[in-house]
Amino acid sequence: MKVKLLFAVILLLLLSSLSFAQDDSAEIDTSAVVEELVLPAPPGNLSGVDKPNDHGHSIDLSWELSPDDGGGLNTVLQYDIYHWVPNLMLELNLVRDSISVIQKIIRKTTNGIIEGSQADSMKKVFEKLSRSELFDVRNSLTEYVKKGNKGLAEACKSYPEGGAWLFLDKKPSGTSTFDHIGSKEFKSSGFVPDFANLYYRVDAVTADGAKASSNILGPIQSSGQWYNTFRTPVVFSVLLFTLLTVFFVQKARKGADLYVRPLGGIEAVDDAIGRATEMGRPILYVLGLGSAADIATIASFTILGRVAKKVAEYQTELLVPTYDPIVMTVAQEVVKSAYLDAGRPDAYKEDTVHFVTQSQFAYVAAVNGIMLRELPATNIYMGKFFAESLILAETGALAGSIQISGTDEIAQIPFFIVACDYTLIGEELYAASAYLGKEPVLLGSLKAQDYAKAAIIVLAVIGVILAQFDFGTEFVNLFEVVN
Amino acid sequence: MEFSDFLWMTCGIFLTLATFSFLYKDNPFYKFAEHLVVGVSAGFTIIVLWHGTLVPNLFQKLEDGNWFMLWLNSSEWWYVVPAVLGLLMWTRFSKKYSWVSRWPMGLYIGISTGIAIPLEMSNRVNKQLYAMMVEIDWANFFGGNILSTTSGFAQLLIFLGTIAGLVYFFFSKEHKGVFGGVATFGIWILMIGFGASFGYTVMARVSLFINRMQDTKAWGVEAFNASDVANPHYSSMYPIVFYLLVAFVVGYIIKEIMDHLKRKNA
Amino acid sequence: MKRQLPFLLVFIFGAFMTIQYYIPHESSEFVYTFLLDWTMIIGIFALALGIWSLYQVSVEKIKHKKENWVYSYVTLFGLFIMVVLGFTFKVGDSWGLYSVFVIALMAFLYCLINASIAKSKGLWFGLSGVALVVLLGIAYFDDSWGVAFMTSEGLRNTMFTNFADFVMTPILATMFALLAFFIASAAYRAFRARNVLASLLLVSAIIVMLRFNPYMPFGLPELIAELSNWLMNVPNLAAQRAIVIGIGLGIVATSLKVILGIERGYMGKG
Amino acid sequence: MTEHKNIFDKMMTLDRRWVFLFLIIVCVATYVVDFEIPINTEPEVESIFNFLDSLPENDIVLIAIDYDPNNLAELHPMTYAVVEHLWRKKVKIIFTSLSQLGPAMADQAIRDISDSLKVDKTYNYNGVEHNFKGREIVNGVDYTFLGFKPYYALIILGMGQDFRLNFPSDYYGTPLDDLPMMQGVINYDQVACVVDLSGGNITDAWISYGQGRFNFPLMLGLTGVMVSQYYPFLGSGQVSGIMGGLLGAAQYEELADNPGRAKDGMRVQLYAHYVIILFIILGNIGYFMTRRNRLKGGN
Repeated sequence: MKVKLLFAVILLLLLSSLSFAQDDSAEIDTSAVVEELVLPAPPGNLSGVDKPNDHGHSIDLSWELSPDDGGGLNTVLQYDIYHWVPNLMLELNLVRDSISVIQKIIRKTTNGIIEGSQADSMKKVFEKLSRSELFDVRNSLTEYVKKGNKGLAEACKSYPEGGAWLFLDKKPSGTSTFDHIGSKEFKSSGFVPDFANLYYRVDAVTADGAKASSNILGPIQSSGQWYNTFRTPVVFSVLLFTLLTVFFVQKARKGADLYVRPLGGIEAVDDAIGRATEMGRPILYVLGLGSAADIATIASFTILGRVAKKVAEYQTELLVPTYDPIVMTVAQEVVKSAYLDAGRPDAYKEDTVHFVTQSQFAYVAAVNGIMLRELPATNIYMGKFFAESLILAETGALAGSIQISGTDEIAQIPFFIVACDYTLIGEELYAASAYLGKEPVLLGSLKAQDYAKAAIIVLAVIGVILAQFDFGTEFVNLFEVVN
Repeated sequence: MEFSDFLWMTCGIFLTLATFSFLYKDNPFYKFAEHLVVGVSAGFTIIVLWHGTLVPNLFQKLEDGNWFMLWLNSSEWWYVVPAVLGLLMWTRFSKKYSWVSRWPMGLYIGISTGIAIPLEMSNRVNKQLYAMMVEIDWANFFGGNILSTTSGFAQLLIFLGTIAGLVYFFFSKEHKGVFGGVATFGIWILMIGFGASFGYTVMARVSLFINRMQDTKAWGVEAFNASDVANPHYSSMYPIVFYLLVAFVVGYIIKEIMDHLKRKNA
Repeated sequence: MKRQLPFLLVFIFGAFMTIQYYIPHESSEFVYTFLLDWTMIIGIFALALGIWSLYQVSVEKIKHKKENWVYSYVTLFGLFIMVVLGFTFKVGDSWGLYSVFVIALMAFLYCLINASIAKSKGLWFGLSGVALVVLLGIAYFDDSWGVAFMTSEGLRNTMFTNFADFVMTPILATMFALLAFFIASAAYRAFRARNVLASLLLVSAIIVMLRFNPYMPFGLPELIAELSNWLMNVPNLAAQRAIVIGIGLGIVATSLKVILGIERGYMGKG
Repeated sequence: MTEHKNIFDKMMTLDRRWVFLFLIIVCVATYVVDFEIPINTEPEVESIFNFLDSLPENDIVLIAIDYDPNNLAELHPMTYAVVEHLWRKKVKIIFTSLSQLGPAMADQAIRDISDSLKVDKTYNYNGVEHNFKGREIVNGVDYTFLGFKPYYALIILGMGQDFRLNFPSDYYGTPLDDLPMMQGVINYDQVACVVDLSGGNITDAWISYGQGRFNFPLMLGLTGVMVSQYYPFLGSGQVSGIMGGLLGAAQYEELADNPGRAKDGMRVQLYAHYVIILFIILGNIGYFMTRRNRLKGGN
């Protein structure tokens, strides 16, 4: 094992000495050629800061445009951005390359490697190793890179000796900023060490290839932050809203009487279940195409729970075809415990909630089939819906079912409104579970939502009035959220 | 195009027609297409998720470990954790231990709701609130045209419409008096918006059908492109297959009409 | 343990993810991406439950000879064919006995299903044994195709892509295209000027639908085009913004209720 | 029960399968039967057409085919209409394709249009008959296809200096200097205008880096959903004309009297929309008449 590691390192050093020569030649500032060309004026005053509110490994650069960009000779075509890296970085990059070659050999995806390339020669060496040997070499090389990366900050101190300028990117003329977003992955060749001295340079380049360099920026260090100040407005909103919710929930617990205005779609649910019982036909509940990670689907689970309980009491049949396997498992739990609550655990059947397929229109085809063959008395669509909303709702109408829908997908609301008997628009979907349960605690949170809306209206009105005056812009800017 | 490819294409056309037959009524061909696509798409999902996610995101992370060590000796051994959580989901196969599956479910729901709170607050509330605070273009209030979408009037209308829409969504206040009036204006704005976006979508939906017609036409062209030098495989089998399918479809339609008339007479 | 632990997990992870949003540091990001990876992997493991459910429902139908039970075979065959094709690939120039292998596999499956439901179990088990021998024989002796689980050759298997392109895609695209008809029938059925709201919906939809209609007199076409543009960009924008804000609050409220354990209806009890 | 139904009841409660049947018949008929519908042209498309039509022979236009096969349905008809119009008028074209999946598709389109140029045609637009003899379109004489290069913003800027900077040779590997039509053609200064057909943000680069710096007339062909967000540029004069979606393409075809895919599609679209509106009207007549009858009966 040690022998192999040694072997690999020797090989790498060999290769690195080879490619260093290449790197140097690639980096030439062909001054011989440049002399004959008309040099543009260099970009000025290159400055940079650690990118604010990020995970580190990034520097924001800015410079003044070259006088020949957009004026003067107007010859500047683009800016080339360079950064200085120590030799250790170049060496580590080679090790990273060989890791990726080994990775390719392990995964048998070496087809893309060009014959005669550096990767090809590495491939020839590594291919003779067995699988477990490959893993060993890979892991020790990874370990080597990991350690090497820790030494980068130290190596950077040797500037300007023992390193080279590396081309980063090019930007079209007229641009005067560049964000150098380095990788935080130590395995990636774009890795930029935090808390290490970094140096940058920007060249103005003309169409003929003449280059003029700016001042060298550095040393400058990047680091990650522990708080994103851009998101302060969101902190306030979330905190305030949480306090409102908790306050009204507590108030409701103490027994305050909370009025809620009736919603047509909600009241229809009870009638619809009664109707299904009378007709002796099942109820179809569609949870939509959302995964259990969508809050609309989670809201739909709680509605399903209430519906299932009533269904169990009335002894009607319930059909819940699902699109996502996790949604299926959660829905099974929900329905099962609803039957338990209703005191009829024996009436619960495993295939009440079943999986169909995870493909949008195949799922629709299957649900359409259920509607036309089982002829449910009521279809309830709650959750996330996309283009299929109208197909479902129209087929349901064709089968003569009463249809109640609710979604937070704005683009689909019109179709539900047109094709269904009752539709919960956007927010009403989230309110529905509180309405159906009539538990005071849940109604409390509705009250909080109302107060939040009132606050938004008040703030918007104040904001729009202040926005008309110059002194008001500061107030308005308080609300800006930058990504 | 080789004959086998043409047969596949014919199969696609047959399934297209079978699916369209749903518009008339539920029938054996639609049932066939429906059940087929459910199975095939489920199989397709398995394969795509296996090769696309399970292999790179789990198996390859643990590939240098050994099974007798439970992969704990692999270099990224912590990927054993999600695998174990995934396996806990499988306790649902048993009646007795199915409650264990609630742990990964709790984790899953916790993560997704936790992500949603600040993100949705920022994207849907804070950013929209900021967007509402515009400086209204008073100098260009009617913009020379009452239907201009950038004039001050339009900006003001958007602002008032949004406020009214918000008022409509109040749950704890009855829609009465001035409040009720604003809410009514709100629902009007909502309905106008819904109508417009319904009408706007019609064109895109009809395009989908045009696209199906084009595919069918391409098949018809393929069946008769004997003169096309591009197809050295051409044989008389191509039009025969074409006519067979056409005859079959026509035959089925005639049968349906006859059945219908019979029922009507009876 | 049964009841409380899941809710505790919801609270811990929910609270962590909420706070994580404000911490850009790489250690918080590492945990974030790792947790997202977890959810993805849990989801894939859950797919096995889903497929099992699909299989169960289909076999139940066959077993009890429920209405349309024959079609359940179509579903099962479609499912298993895709899985087999997705894990196999062609090695040489010809497919060899591959088709026989696939057919033998389907026959094996058919016999097994029947063995589990029919009365004469022996016969069906015998037959499935024969099919098993055939397919194992082919798998052992035929070198013209191979099996790959850890590499993705299966995705490029032409049989697999043919099934995807000429069986799955046409049906899915056609299901989508049905919308052209349903949008018509929905409009016919629902766009009646019953009251103010319905009339507003109706009128604004018709105006937008007429936006490119050439057969109209007196400069009406230009007016309608402009009006429809206005409807899309002014009232529609206002409506969307109001709904978006409401939905945002609804989502945050629901998530809060879930994390704080006020709303527990999504988790079973037994 | 059925005897009591009068015509208005029937209008109101028509089985929707009649709607389907009627719509299918209309769609298939309008697709199969080749007839023309008038298309109302809008000023933003007219300005593109008029500008291109006013170009004299041997002028050069740059057409950027910056979409990929996803947007083919909406944008391909524009390519066909514009290129054929220009070639008929013996205007030369430089093609670029700055979208990664675009070049193969663009190449196919160029060859298709070349084929259709081989036949004689007569077009009747602007009240004048234009007779065009069929001719062979020659690569390097009538057009140059530069192909794809990444970093579209830089390419757009680079072409402002010299086409040879980023494209020393064309898509087929011929050096640009060996192409007859490229003799003396250095940069945008020798190009009459740029037509950008795009389904994504390359359009923004053409506006800010191309038109903004080199000040050539820029015309856009966009997908239907993109159109509304680019109208402001039309007002500010940065963009000289916009074609939006299938409708925009159909308008160009109408102006050039060269009905093609877009008008075929619009024919179906228009009559499908008519059918839908017709049924809405039927339903409403039925609704009002039955309500009136009921009210009368009540009295």
